[in-house]
Amino acid sequence: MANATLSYDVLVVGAGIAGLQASLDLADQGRKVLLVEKQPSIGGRMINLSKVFPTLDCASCITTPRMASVAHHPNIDTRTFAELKGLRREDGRFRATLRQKARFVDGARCIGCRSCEEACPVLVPDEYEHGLGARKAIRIPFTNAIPQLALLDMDHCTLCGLCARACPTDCIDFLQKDADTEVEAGAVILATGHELTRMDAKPHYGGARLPNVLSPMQAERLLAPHGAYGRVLRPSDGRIPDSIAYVQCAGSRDRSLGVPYCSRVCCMFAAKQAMLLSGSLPTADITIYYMDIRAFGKGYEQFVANARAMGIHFVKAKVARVTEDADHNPVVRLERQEDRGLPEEVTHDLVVLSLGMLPGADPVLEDFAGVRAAPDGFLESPQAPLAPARTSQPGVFAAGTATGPKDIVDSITEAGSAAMEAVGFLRRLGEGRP
Amino acid sequence: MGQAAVVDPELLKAGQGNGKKILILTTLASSYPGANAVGQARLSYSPDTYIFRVPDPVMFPDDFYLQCFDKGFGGILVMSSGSDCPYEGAYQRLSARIARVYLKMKEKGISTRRLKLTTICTVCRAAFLKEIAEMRKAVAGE
Amino acid sequence: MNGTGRPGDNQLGESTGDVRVGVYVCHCGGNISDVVDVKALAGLMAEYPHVAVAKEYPFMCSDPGQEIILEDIRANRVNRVVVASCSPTLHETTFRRALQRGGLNPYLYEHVNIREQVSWVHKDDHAAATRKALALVRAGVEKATRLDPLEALRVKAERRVAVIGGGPAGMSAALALAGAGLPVDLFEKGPALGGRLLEMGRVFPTGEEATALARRLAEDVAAQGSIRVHLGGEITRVDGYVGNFEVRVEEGGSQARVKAGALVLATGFDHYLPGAGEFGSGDAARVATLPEFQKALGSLPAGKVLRWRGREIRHLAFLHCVGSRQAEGLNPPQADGKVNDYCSRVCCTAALHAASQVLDRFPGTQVYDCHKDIRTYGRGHEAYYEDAAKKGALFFRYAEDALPEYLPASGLLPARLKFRDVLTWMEEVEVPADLLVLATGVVPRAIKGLVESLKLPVGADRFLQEAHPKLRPVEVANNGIFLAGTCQAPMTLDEACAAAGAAAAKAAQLLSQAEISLDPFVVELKAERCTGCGKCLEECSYSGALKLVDRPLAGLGATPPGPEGLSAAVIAVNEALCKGCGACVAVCEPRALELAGWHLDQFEAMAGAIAAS
Amino acid sequence: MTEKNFNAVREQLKLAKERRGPAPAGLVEEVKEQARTQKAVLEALDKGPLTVPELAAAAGLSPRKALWWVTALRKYGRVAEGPKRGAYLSYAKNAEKP
Repeated sequence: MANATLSYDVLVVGAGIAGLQASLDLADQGRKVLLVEKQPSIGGRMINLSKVFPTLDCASCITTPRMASVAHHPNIDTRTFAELKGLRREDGRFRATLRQKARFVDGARCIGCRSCEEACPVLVPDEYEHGLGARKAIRIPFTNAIPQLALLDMDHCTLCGLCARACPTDCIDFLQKDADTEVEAGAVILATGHELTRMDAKPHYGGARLPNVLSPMQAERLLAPHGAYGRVLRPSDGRIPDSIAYVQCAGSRDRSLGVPYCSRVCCMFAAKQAMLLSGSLPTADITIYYMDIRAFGKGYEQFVANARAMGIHFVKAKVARVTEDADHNPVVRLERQEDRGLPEEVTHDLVVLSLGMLPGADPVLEDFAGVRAAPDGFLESPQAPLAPARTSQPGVFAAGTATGPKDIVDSITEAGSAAMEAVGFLRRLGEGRP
Repeated sequence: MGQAAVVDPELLKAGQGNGKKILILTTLASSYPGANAVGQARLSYSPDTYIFRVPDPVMFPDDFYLQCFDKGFGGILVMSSGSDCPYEGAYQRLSARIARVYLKMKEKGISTRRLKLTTICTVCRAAFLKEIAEMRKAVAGE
Repeated sequence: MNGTGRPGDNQLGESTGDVRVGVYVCHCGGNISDVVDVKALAGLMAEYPHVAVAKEYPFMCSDPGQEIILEDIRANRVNRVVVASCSPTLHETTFRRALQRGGLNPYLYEHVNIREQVSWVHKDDHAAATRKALALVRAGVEKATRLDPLEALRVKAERRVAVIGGGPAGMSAALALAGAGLPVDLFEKGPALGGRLLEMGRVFPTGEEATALARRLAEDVAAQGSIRVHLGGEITRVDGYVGNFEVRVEEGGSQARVKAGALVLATGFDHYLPGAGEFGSGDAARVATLPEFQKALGSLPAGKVLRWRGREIRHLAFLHCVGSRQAEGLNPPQADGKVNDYCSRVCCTAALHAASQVLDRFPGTQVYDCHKDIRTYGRGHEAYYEDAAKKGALFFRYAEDALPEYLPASGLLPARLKFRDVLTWMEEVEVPADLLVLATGVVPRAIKGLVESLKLPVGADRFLQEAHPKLRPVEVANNGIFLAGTCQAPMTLDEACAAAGAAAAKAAQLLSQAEISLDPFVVELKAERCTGCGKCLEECSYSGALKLVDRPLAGLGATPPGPEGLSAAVIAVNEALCKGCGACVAVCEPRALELAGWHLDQFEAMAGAIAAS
Repeated sequence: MTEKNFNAVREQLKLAKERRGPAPAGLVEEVKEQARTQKAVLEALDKGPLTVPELAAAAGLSPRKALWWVTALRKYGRVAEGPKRGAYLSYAKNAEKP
């Protein structure tokens, strides 16, 4: 190889809250970290939330400072819009192939001014708003994205050139190509996160088919301080909803979906969203249909008690299906468990399906020497009771939802533990006894 | 990109326009980035507003506010970090201090509407604009 | 404009020498210059007092832009720099580094935001935007002329960590720290390492023997030469502050003192002990707590029916939420007058794990489970619930508005648990219980001495209070003290071990260098101005950051003579404990206290410049 | 100020078109359709603020589409939220951008 391969102490894959925290916990100990994120911004799912339970801190308020610390840390190199394409072990170190996806923008020259975005004539449903809002074909991914660099979605570009003409720094490069690079590292932390179960995983719940049946992330964007609509409206016609229902376990605790486990966060985010909804729509009726309320974290029980006290209805019921009437009002067919369980139908303005968590799709794991997934699909942690961050491969550690559903605080804690495992591994490596 | 702005030098030397100046005290952790978010969203507010950033406005003594009124500021908005303030007890101390400043303002016959303590987070764009609009009204009413 | 002219203030040309400010206005490629007349701005600033040069440039942050500043430092003897451009959150560090490269102290820099807070928000009125930018840049120059060079604070730190508590979390933390190369003192008040692991039976989700895990951890600890284990000692006091703690421990009749740069608290939990008669407790043959049952379960020989204290248990009932999720007005209050309104997190899974083991090994025993909610949230936990249900356990959900009632055995009737069952439409049921197992919750271990000597924050639930429940779960407000495991909240074993790792990570970061580097933006004292009035002490939230000390009088001009004329009280600042909020600055009339980098006279001058613009 | 090299942009676009081949299927039609819809929406709002159902009727869109359009136009400063009317918000056109 003519090119010298960049070398790091630790490669952290995934820049959600777990990856950010693990990187900081390593870098603050003087370790050199390469943080790789496949999305165009760091921040993961947390930066996309409205507020967090149980503190009701605004999610972007408390995530952006942490993102900024990572971005400015002298010991952390960050690559966004980059994917891990391969990882192998050689002479006791890990070698990774990274694919830098083309942004079609020169990152060194872009000043984040959005002139290109203003000029672009193509509107595309905005993935950051989960389809509720719109973006341009070239855009800064979202207001507090880090880095503040534009990126062009070539699939929606007509090559009209208006963006290039508007750019004050001539930074748009329509000819940019994906580029692979090799890096090496002594240890690896996988913070590859999670996906949600598909909206149509339970077709009888109407997800992805009925316009007023939303995913939890769409509901977050309804509630976020500068979300798609800037307020809570229902997507079918922009009406301010008066009756909103949550269907719990709509993607968890269900063997038929291959998700027999509990997704851990849905009870709490439903209670949180319900509280926020009742704050912005004081007269609205809000109901949570649930099997068990799992408010097990610190301060969570009291949080749910507050939600009940605010008048949120918690109804223990089995939801059979969700249909809609002629005005697109979702109709929930259910059996209450606290009453004589006769089937009944309740009409709401808006229904949120509390989807479950699935392992974050990461194709690399398939050819990833020695790192196994458990039968639930998440990374196996064979030494779980005492060393939960260890995977089946020495030197590769896991943090956050890579090893199963987890809330933010548990992800942060585990990230610290993964960082310490990596530090210990590096020292043993240095002493020649990995 | 538009034309580079050229402003008549007389307009610059003419001092302020019609409005009295509003001083806005913001925190490094919350309200200063909050003010930036307003700009990032290309929203707009009155230009007679001057933003200072400090670790926490709890550092300003009572006199600081009174002197600013003496110097000619029409209003002062104190945008604190509130409950997510990184400093223990700072918000309580600050609000106690502002309460004392109110008493002194009353003694001096300065309308207490010209000073307001509020909390602004890093993405409170609407609240930021609302506070400025309200303070503008308060200042104009003088 | 020349400051407020208080005697002794940072008068220009006095302590700062010949002040020569360089002002640089950025166009931001049109983002600023389309709205603000940058040429006029630079032109007017060039005439402003103390400004040596004022320039405008399309991209100040670019390499050629920074080079302009470096050239002016070299050739034009610029010694203060003001850049008017985007938000300081984007490029303040960029320009501070440029100053450093040019040989200037990086803190002799002031950043003026004329993009996010001027051109982007006032684009419809170019004159007003330019006027505002001018006023802000003038204010920036006023501040810059009053800046002092700053150096990062350094506190010498003991490169050693004291871990208090020798259970799984304490041992894990000690191992992680030793793994990172830090020497550790591990304190366990019991006779052996292991803590609660020594009495846990089998652990979920792997089903391993808890004592075997404890042994493995203890062996790993023993194999680490850098961990000193203190067994059976009583910690009598802990003093000090970040970098410099001292743990006093009484070991075998003698006092030992151990120095440490950081503390990891792994003081663990206690099981909730039911009150006398609470759900039949006290009837030892018929009512057991879940921890008692778990501990004994492993050693009970398998058979058709479970035998407990000589009796056949055909009907075994578990009751959840004993000592947890208590409701005011329903449950009798605890010793401190409050109820335990929190969820203990681990008991649902532990109960179902036990139920599933019973159903496996004693197929003739009927298991009943009486709960409010089943909270088998963790990885593999739900499987115990499914397994118990599949093997025939019957589940009841008691109504939350009344406590289940324990009915003792009488005549031919066995003991029973009576409640209204939500799942059968609020019917009143009586569940037979030859043995009733109370799934008791978790309460924090009492550590009053530590809490008092270290002034540790304690939450309403009596657990130690983390700095932020979401983002900083293993830190407390006190610098240098970290929380590992169940002293902070109820946790499973793997969660406690993860928290231990996270706490170790924080301690290791703190002690990664011989000196702890602290932000320079703390309170600085001009001792000659201090009158010893002590008002600042009342204003300070950080215990020990400020204190009154005796100083010899000579040379303290502002201090009134003491009665004996020998010494007077003055304030001393402990920079390691100061967080730099500035609350004390506001009440210090003689201005003896100032926040480094954020002096009041700077702000007064800035306000003056803006008012005069 | 950087001197714009429009020729360089043109040259790049030509090469990019050669490299990519024709624009993704339907994209050009879609963009044209978007331009028409945007015009229809803005023209409908010329007569004064409208709620989403009113706008949908005036511009010949489904209410769902109409909401998506006001959301998009609001984000890019062409439309602003107006007063509430019943259970709906109204939306008004912003003054034309310079």
